Amino acid sequence: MTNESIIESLLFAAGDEGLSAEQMADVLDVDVQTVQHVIERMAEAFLHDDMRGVTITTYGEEYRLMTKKENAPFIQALAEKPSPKTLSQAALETLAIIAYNQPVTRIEVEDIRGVKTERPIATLAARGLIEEAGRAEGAGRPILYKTTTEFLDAFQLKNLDELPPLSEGEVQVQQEADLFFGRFEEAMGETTEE
Amino acid sequence: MTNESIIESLLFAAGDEGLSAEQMADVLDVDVQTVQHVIERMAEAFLHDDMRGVTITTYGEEYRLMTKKENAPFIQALAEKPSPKTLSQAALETLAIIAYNQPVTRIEVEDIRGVKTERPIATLAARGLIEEAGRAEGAGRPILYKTTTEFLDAFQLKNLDELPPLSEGEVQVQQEADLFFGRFEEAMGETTEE
Amino acid sequence: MEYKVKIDSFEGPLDLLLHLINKLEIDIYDIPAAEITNQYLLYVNTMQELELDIASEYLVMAATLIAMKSRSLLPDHSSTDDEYDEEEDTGDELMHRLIEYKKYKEAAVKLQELEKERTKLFSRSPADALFAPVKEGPLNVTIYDMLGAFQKMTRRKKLSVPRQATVRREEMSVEIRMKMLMKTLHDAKVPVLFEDLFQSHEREELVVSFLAILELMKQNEITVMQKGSFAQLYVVSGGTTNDK
Repeated sequence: MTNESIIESLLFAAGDEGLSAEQMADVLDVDVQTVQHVIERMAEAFLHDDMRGVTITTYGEEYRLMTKKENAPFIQALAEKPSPKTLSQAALETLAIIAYNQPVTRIEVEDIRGVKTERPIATLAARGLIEEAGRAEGAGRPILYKTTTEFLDAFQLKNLDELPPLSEGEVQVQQEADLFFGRFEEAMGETTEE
Repeated sequence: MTNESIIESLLFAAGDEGLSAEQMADVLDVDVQTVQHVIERMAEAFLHDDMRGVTITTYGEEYRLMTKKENAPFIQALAEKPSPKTLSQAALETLAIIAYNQPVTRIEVEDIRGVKTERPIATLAARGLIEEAGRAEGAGRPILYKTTTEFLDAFQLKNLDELPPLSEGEVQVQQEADLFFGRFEEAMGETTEE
Repeated sequence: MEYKVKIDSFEGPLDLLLHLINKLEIDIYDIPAAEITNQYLLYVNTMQELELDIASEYLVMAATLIAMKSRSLLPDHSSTDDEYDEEEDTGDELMHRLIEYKKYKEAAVKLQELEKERTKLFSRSPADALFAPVKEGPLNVTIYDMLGAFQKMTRRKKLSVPRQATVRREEMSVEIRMKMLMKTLHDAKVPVLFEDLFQSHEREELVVSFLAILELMKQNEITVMQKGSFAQLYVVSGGTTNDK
């Protein structure tokens, strides 16, 4: 793959947080100047290619992919169209994080999601699925969120203990036993077949 | 701006939520076929352009921008967390049986596997890969299971028709014969047993 | 150290039978009752000896096989038609179950490949501003939608940590365990009983020691000897062939 292709992949997957030239140089195994040079060329090319909808911007030390300014009205239009889904992916993710970690602050949710979460939280609160649960200790005393009884109703849960466990822990243990036996059998096979 | 540019912007903003051709057609004020046609051309071009790091993929009804497979090692090198745990053999077998026979009850799955299947079903449900699909007729009215849209996403399938075909040939012929004789015997059985 | 862990587990009696059919190169359409029953029982006995929890399904299948085998051993002096049919039916039914199960087992392998391929594709979070919520009307979502969204999120990558060698604990322990085993075997100078190489009966220790032994065998550092099926296993340092 070309450096351009890899850099585009990295910047795309990194999302809104962006990446520094150092981080990219590290994985590409080239020096920082090379990365900077390639990115400058890419940014220029993206900007002038009217088939492309994204450009590369610099924000502090970080490079980020961003949609082109000119296309903002279309994104705005999309944002204003009611989604066919009653809850967006972003809202559902946020709800899951709150449900499994409550009480939890917005910052903590954003830390897990890696993106701003103001709107999803507002949506969930507006639909009565989450509510404030006091304030956390520490700087700024941020608001804590928890799920509501309506949340339980909406998902047909008697209580929070009925949330399905997320880990596959038990399965893992089973596999170890299987692994042991599998290896044993293999070893037996090898010795007897010789 | 070109349709290509706007579509790239929209898909970029939508991230892994993805967008349907209808949603994009709505914003672009063109018909759905036009959008589909443009996207097909874009996907093809992205795939073959070795300067590009992303492609357009389809699952369910949704189009999404995704990084190219070949660049995965570079992204993983910068990732904070390892990839989520893959499914156990038991879970995969259970999922296969559900996927090809949906909607299906746990008992039916257990009949095919020859072992208890409660735990794999719980795991699959917790992963959002299967969901309840009402209840079967008959004694106890057991829960029916089917796969979800997340299942399509997790296995990169456009739709259920894209499931890899079950092994055919000899087995298929055999089954057809079995089916025939099975029905025949059943019919006979019904008359003699009564 | 690269050690690929191959999970070669049995997913129940049908899976075990398929494994045996494969290993013994038996035609699935013509299963010899006696041979398959003997082999099957051998495995189930081993599982019992290893004190692994044997699911009742394995024992039910054992009983079915034994019944099948004993019927097949009966002298065939034109038994009544009824008995003959019964024998055929058990064998046939088992064959059909195996064929049916095999189909899905193969499909599971294909799904696993797709799952693996999928882990190589990444997207990004949807922009915060997108998707206007529908404020009215019923909330048409289920808990599965929420779990699905959560899974989708876990597939995204948060990129930041510079590359660093992450050594997983168990890999480390296998390596250390290999060194320890070599020392034990070297010091002993005589073959050591296989079981004596396991210091504790902690599941993790058993697995790690076992992997270490297998790795040493693979590297031809040790030899495992056995006089016959299910006789005691002895381990000695040094490979089977000394090329060096």
